[in-house]
Formats: sequence, C-alpha cells, structure tokens
Amino acid sequence: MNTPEIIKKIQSSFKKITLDENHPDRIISSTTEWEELSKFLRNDYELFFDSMMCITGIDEGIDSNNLGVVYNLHSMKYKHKIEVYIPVDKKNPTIFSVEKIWRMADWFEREIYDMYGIIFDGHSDLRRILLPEDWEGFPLRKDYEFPKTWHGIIVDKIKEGWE
Amino acid sequence: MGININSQNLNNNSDEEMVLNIGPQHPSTHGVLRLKTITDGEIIKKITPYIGYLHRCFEKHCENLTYEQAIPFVDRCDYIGSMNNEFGYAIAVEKLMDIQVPEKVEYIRVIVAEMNRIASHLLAVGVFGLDVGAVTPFVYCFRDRERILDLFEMLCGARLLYNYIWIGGVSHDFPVGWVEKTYEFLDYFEPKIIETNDLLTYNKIFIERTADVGVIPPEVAISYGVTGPNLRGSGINWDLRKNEPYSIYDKFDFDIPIGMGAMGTVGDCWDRYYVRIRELEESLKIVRQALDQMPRDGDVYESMPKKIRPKSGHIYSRTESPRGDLGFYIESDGSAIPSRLKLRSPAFTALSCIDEISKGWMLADMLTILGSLDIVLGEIDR
Amino acid sequence: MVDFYIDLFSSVDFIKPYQSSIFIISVVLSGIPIFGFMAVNALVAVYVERKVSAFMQDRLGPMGHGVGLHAGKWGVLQTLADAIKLLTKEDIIPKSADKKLFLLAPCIIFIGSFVAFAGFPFNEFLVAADFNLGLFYILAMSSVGVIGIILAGYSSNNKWSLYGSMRSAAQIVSYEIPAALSLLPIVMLSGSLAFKDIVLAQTGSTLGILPNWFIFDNPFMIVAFWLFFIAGVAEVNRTPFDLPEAESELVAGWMTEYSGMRWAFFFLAEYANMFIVAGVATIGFLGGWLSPIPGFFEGNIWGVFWLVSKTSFLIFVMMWFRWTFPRLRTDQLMRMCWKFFLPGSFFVIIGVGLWDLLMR
Amino acid sequence: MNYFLAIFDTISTLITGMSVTLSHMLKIRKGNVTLQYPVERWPRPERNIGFNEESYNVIRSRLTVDMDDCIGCLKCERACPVDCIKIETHKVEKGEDLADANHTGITSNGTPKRLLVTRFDIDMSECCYCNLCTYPCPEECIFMVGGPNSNRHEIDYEFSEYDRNDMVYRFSKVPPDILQNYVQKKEISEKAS
Repeated sequence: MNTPEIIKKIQSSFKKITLDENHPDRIISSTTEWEELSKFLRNDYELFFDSMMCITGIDEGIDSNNLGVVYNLHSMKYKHKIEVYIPVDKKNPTIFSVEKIWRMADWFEREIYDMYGIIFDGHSDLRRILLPEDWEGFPLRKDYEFPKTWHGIIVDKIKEGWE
Repeated sequence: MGININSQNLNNNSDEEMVLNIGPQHPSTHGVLRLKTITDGEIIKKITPYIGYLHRCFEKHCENLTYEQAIPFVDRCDYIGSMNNEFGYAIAVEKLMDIQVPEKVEYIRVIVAEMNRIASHLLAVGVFGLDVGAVTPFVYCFRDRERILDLFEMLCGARLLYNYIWIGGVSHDFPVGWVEKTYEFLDYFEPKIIETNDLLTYNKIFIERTADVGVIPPEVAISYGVTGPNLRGSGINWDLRKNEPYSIYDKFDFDIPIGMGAMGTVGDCWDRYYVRIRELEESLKIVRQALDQMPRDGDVYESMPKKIRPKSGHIYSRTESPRGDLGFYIESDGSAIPSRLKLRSPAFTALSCIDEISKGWMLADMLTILGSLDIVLGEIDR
Repeated sequence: MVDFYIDLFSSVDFIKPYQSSIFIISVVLSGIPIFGFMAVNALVAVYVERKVSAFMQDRLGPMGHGVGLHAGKWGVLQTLADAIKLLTKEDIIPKSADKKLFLLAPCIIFIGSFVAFAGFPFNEFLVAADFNLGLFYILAMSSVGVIGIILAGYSSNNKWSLYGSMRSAAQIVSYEIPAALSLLPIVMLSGSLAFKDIVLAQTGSTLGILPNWFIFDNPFMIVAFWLFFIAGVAEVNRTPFDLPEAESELVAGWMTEYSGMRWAFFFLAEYANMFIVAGVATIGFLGGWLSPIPGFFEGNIWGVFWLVSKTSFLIFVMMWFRWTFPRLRTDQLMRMCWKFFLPGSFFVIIGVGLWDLLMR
Repeated sequence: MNYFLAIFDTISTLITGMSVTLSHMLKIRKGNVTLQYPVERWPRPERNIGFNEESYNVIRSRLTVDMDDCIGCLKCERACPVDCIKIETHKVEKGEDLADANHTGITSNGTPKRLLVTRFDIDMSECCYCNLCTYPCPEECIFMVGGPNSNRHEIDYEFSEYDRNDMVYRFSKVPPDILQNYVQKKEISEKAS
C-alpha cells in the first residue's frame, strides 16, 4: 500500500486529519485524536504499523506558541511508512503516551519530556533520562536561557585572557 | 556504608533482595552507564539503567552550527562507527537539498563505510569475548582493527573521528597506493576470521556461556525498536542495505546473515555474536566488489555546493550503521543552520530492552547480554 | 630438615641446657628457605606469566626500553620493579572495613600456602618436615586458604567482594573433593601416603625406555591425572574457573579493597598454590624427582632439577589455559564439579582397582 | 550417550583453541606487533596525495599559521565548529610594510594586505582536529604541521604541556607596545565617529 492509499484509509475514519502540501507522507492530527489514531494505526490489519522508527520533539519557534511531536511509523510486514505530526501548545503540553503500544516509546518519550517538557500522560515513570533529575528548564526549547550555576558549579565556560 | 536504605528497599523489605549498583565506573559497561539492579543472590530481579553521564548536548550544539560544521559532532556520537554516522548524515542533508552525488563518490563512501563497519564489528566481537572472560581474542581483533585504522589514517589523517564524508562529496580523493593497500588488507584479513572462529566461536565454554542466554523474541525486538545485528540475531531478515537500498548498495550482491539458533534458541547471545562474525565476511565481499567496480577517474568535488542552504522543510532518513538503523530527522528553516537535528541512535533502543531480557538471569549473564547488545554510550547519551 | 637441625643442635653441648629453644630454632631455620623459595617462585612466575601471555597475544610483554628506569634486557627487572612498587605503595584500609579481620585475612591465606610447602619434598632429603602422610597433610593445608578468602571478602564491606568470596568459597570447597578422590588411585598403587614411598614406587622402567610413572601405569591413571590437574586449577581460582576475581564482573572479587603489600601476599599465595598443585601432580603422577630417561641424570641435584622442570611445565599449561579460555558461570562450575568431576573420579578409582586386581 | 559426546566435543574444541594460542606463541618473531615507543616511533603513513592541489594536506596534528601570508579574513575563525580561533585586526595602508610591527605588506601569493593582524590565538586544547579551518583559507597559511607541508613545518604531534594555558598558541608577531598605540588610534577614531 503506497502512501496516498494509506492516507485515504486513515482519513476515511478520522475526519480531523489534515495534510501538509509540500510533504506528501506527513499527516497532521491533534492531541485529542491521537489516542484512537495510534491504536488504529497499530492494530488495523491492513496498516499494521508494528515498528516505531523514531519520535522527535519539535519547537516551532520563539514566536509560535506551539511545540510538536513527530512520530515516524513503519510496518515490518508491508514495508510502508507514515509520519504523524501532532502540534502541542506550550501552555499545557500534554499528549497521550503510546508507551503501552510500542515499547520503544518508553525512553523516547522520556527524552522528549526531558528536552521539551511535553508531559505524556499514561507513561509508567516519566522522569528525566539524559539530564540530572533536578535540572530546571527544558534545554531544547528555543526560549531556553542557560542557568548561571547548578549546585554551585558555574555553568558557562570561563577562560581568562581569551574573550 | 550499610546497604543504602532508600524507599524502594524499605517497602518490599524481603531480606534476600539487595540493591547492587553496577555503577558508572565498571569494567564491562562499555562506557559510562549505571545499572541499578535489584538482585536476589545472583539472580537479577529488576534493572533500571541510568544514562546521561556522557550527554554532550549534541542536539543543542547542532542548532547553533552550520550543516558542514555539524559533521565533527556527528562523528563523535558513535565514535566507533563514525564513518557510518557521517554517511547517514550526508545522505540526509543531500536528500533535503536533493543533490545527486557523482558515481565515484558513491563508491568511495560505500568502501569507507564498510571498512568502518568491519572495524566496529571487530571491536564488538573482541569486547564480547572480554566480557565472557577470554582475553586473547580481544587482542587479536584489535590487532586486525589497527590495520584498518592505519588505512583510514593514510586516507584522511585521523584514526577514529574522520570528518571525511562531506555534504555533496568527500573531502578529497583516495591517496596514491590506498587501493592496493586495501586489497592487501582484504587478503590478510580473510583467514583471520577463521582463526577467531577456532579460538572463540566454537569453544565449548563460550557456547556454554552464551547459548540460550538473553533471548530476545522477535516481537519484543520489533516493539522495542531494536535494530541491526540484534534484530537479525532474533531471526528477522531486516537490513536497510537490502530492504531499503540507499546509495548504491543495490549494485553489490551480499546476503544478510540472520540468527538460526545454531547453538541454542533463536535470538540468544550466541546468535547475535555469530551474526556479527558473518557480517564481517559480507562486508569484506562488498568492499572487494566496490573496489573492483570503482571508476578510477572523476572529480569528487563536482557536486559539492558552495553555500549549503537547504530549502525549508524536514526529512527523516535512515541508514544501516554497525549497531542498527541510524536515523536523522532534520528540520531546516531555509537558513544555513538546521532548526532541529535529531539523531535516532540504534544503541539507545537496544539498551532500553535490557530490563525485559535479563530478568531471572544471573549477574554474569546480564553482563554477557549487555556485551552482546554492543552498545556505545556516546551514541546513547548524544 | 627439622629433625636434621634438631640432631645438629642437640649434639652441640653449650646449647644443650636450652633444650626447649632448639625445636623453635630448627623450625625457624627450616622455614626461611621455604619463604625464600616462595618469593623467588612468585617473582619468576609473574615474569614468565607476563611473557607467556604476551607471546600468545602477538606482543612482546615487558621490554627494557622504559624511559628512565631501565627494566632489564628483556624486561627482566620488571617483577623486581613490581615488588618495590608493592612494598612502597600505600596500604589503603577502607574506612568502613572490619579492621581486624581485614588485616588478618592476608595472613591466613599466606599461612595456608606457606604451611602446605612444609610437607612438600623437593628431593629425597630436601623436605622441610618429613611426614609419613605427606599427601593427606598437603590436601588439608591447601583448604586453609578458603577461610582467608571468605574473611577478606566479608571484611572489605563491599558487595562485589562479598560476591567474590561467596563464589570462591563454594568453588574451592566443592573442588576439594574430586581433587582428593582423584589422588586416591596413587595411594592405591603405591600403598602409602608418604611422598618418599610414592616416588620410590615409580622408579625403574619397563621396556627400557618408558619410565613406569603412575601416569603410564594404566589408562585410568591418565584420566585421574587430568581430573586432579583441572580440579587443582579450579582450586587455585585460575581460568577457566577464575570466577571469584572475574575482572569483567566483580572488578577484582575479594581482592578489590586490598592494595600494596597486603595485595602482594595474595599474589604470593596464589602463585605458591599453583606451584603446590603442579608439584603434587608431578610427584603423584609424573614421578617426582625421577628422571624421564631411566638410568641417566640420577642423583639429588638432578632430582631437584627434574621436579622443578616438570612442575614449571605444568604451571606453563595453567598459564596456557588462562590465555585461551573464557570463564565459566557459577552454576555451570558447580554442575561440572558435581556431575562430571565426581562421577569421573569414582569411575577412575573403580577402574584402577579392577585393573590392579586383574593385571597383577 | 550424548554425555560422552559432549565431553569429547568439549575436549576437541578446547584443544583447537589452545593450538591457536600456542601457534601464536611459537611464531612470535613474525607476528609481533609491539612498538618500543621512545625508541621506535609510530611510522607516519607516507602522504603523496596524487592530485594537483599540493596544498590540501590530510595530516591531523598541531595547527600552525604562517603570519606573513595571513590577510586577516576571519574565514578560519568562522569555519571552526568549536570557536578555538580568535583574531583581531586593525586597518592599515594597503600593501605597505610596517617594519616596527614586522608586518609584510604583500603575501607570498602577491595579494596586498589591508589589515594588520594584531591578535591570532589558537587554543589547541579545544581544537577538535577536524581540519575544517584549513580549507577556506585563501592564502593556505593555516595548516596542520607535517605531511605534505613538511617543507614548511616538520611534523609535530607530541606537543603536550604541563599547564593548560600554554596550549594557547599566540601567532601574532606585533610587539605589545606597537599594539598599544594601534588600540588607542582605534579608540580615537571610534570616539570621532
């Protein structure tokens, strides 16, 4: 099944899916719909996206108040791929966690929470994975400014006679 | 320093359980990794890996570097297979800017990437022998690996972190005599694999230690996103070079070794190890064919863009690195600096499934499983 | 040598009134050469181990081209440098370690192997204390070391050494039995426990060229030799049974917290144990101080030479094992001991008995 | 029955393994790979590049700058991914030699210089040896020593120091007092504008 057929099939049962004009293989859905969509993508015998390729967090820029999560899905059986983009607004960045469906999402979602602060509800233990547990702020956001010190250690590099 | 009483220990205070920190500094964690294991005697009940000790803010850096300046940083993610990293990154950016690289550069890249795969698998095999206790195969594998590193040093000056494959081409052509030296290496290396087989692969103690240990069932592997030799060890015939051929891999004939459960069940440590050994032979075949078919003349700078400013948009492309499929998600907003660069690292997913696989095994087996997954902490922590 | 010194001193008259001190002096006098031999054996064995492991791994091992201090022509002074380093290194005692036991452990281990040397004959006359049940004595003494290992593991208050000592305790205790049982055929053939009689029973040669050592006596003895040798390797914690100090898992097992001179005692004891196991195997099966070519090179000095050369060949085989084989897991180790070594040694005892019955 | 088969199989595989190590031990003369470091140096693979641009070197060792050719274009500073190069320049008459600031007006390729490079520091402790700075340089004056450039500067890859600040190489040849009056001249001109 090539991508247009997949998109037609998804759109038939999910009305609120929109498409991106210059990126054919990307569908954009919303946080409310993502729970049924992910189950549908996983369990539908014709689509059967059983392997998740990658989950990426996006910050759309300082001016737009939108974060985003990109899911790249792939089916081992039919060898076809799809990319789902879900905008998440910065005020309350929560989204359904697909950790129960694809076990790989466990660590990827923890990393996105660590870097962007998007809370995945339903995740078994959502805590920081790469940064120390008590680090404040979410580094990969565009409006992130570096903390001066962390536990008394000066963060930015001081080199006398260099600047 | 009594047993560190933390909340977990108190509530299920059955006295056999002991919290053991296979701490950030341990001889066989393949890098800086802390495994907090709850063990009952030697049997392991639960493992919670703590990573992030080698986190160098790769993705934050790449948001302030131009596309060609990011190459030395991409090298340093998986510092054992850095040529394959560059290859994956270059393909992703070239797809974004839809540049078509000349024939000769494709051949150079395949040769160099496959040589790097041999070097990386040699390290994986040698260190796995070390985890199981055999010291000599480790030294033999590193002796052969040195010869590859010498070839790379002659090619681009560096032994491990090359900055050789650029966007749109390679930094310069093969030096004189490099091709003959590579042929010489291929002939030298052929019998060496048989020697490692005699010494380690069919050794009864080695088989006793690795067969039926840490079995990853296929559906668990797929759902955890495990890829590469670990996935092929579980019997799934999935190799990006064959199933989603990128660059010119469709010009070479090589087969994909998958785990057959020759010495135990399908998907045990021995299978993953044996898949890597067979992949050494496959890569040798590819390099030999590529060296024969490579056009000797042709310029490598032809399609190298002066200014790298991809049109705004995004791309997700993945290539087969020695540890699995290495994905690059690049989002560009038209300027010379990427607005988002995500590296999907195969070792990251391989490590995430260690808790499920090594339940109920003993401490020594758990380290064997960790060794057979062949993780690199630089790539996990980015 | 002890009774030799006692007769010597009791004949000298001005010492006669201090009758009780004669025994102590003679014991001390015969102990010093043993300590000297143990130190020399450790020095040589460490150097040989480095060189053997280097050659097996295509490298040269310690060579003499160090900057500054010149480590001898082929790195010969390397072990001397190690000894000096261990002497001058600071002995760290972990703060929360159980201090008294921590200090006691190396002494017990060292005494274990030191005392086992007392019964070990280098020659017909050259033996510290001549017992008529030498074999039984050495087996008993070599299991004293286990207490030291458990003490070391427990007292360093570190989970890894606890693991290491528990594993080694299980391993050494369980491999004592097949080792002892596979020595029984020698006693059956030679009829006595004393080393002198065992070696005397092996003199002479059949058909002129084959010296009738016990190993060539009948096929079961070859199996007994291998059983004893491998059980001995397991007793000394060397690969493929070096589980207690498995580098890749337990960092260094029960030796982790020790450093400096205390660690040197463990090292000394390990190589001494290796020498004892190889020595007992030579005396029991390979004809002790008898020369492989019957008739030639006999005599006391030659006897010591033959014994030491056969033992060092067996030590070389132990080193050969170490640099070739991976490590066994604890439960496989135990399964092999109880399922393969024990029935094997019973089978060998029955076999030698029947062979003795039918052939003689 | 397979009990004995397993024993036989164990012994045969162990023996083959031991034969491999013994063969390596006996053939040590031929197979030895050790290098006595202070006496035998690491053989640098020879480097005739074989294509015409002789200047593109492939060696990765210490960076050095040929100050007579440097025109202060800051291309290498921009190309460096880890910002370990710092350059400060002052405007001077085009192509005119300034003896006191030992500044030559014309570079070896004949291009006149407009800027006096008063500060050119490379912090070698931060350099990641990626060689990205040598390619954009129009005068090829920044290069890694040795390899094809050994006629200009012999090989040096053993440049460790005791103090980290000694790893900062200062290439600018302008003596400090001359430097002072250029800085004042600059401030005066800035106040004026």
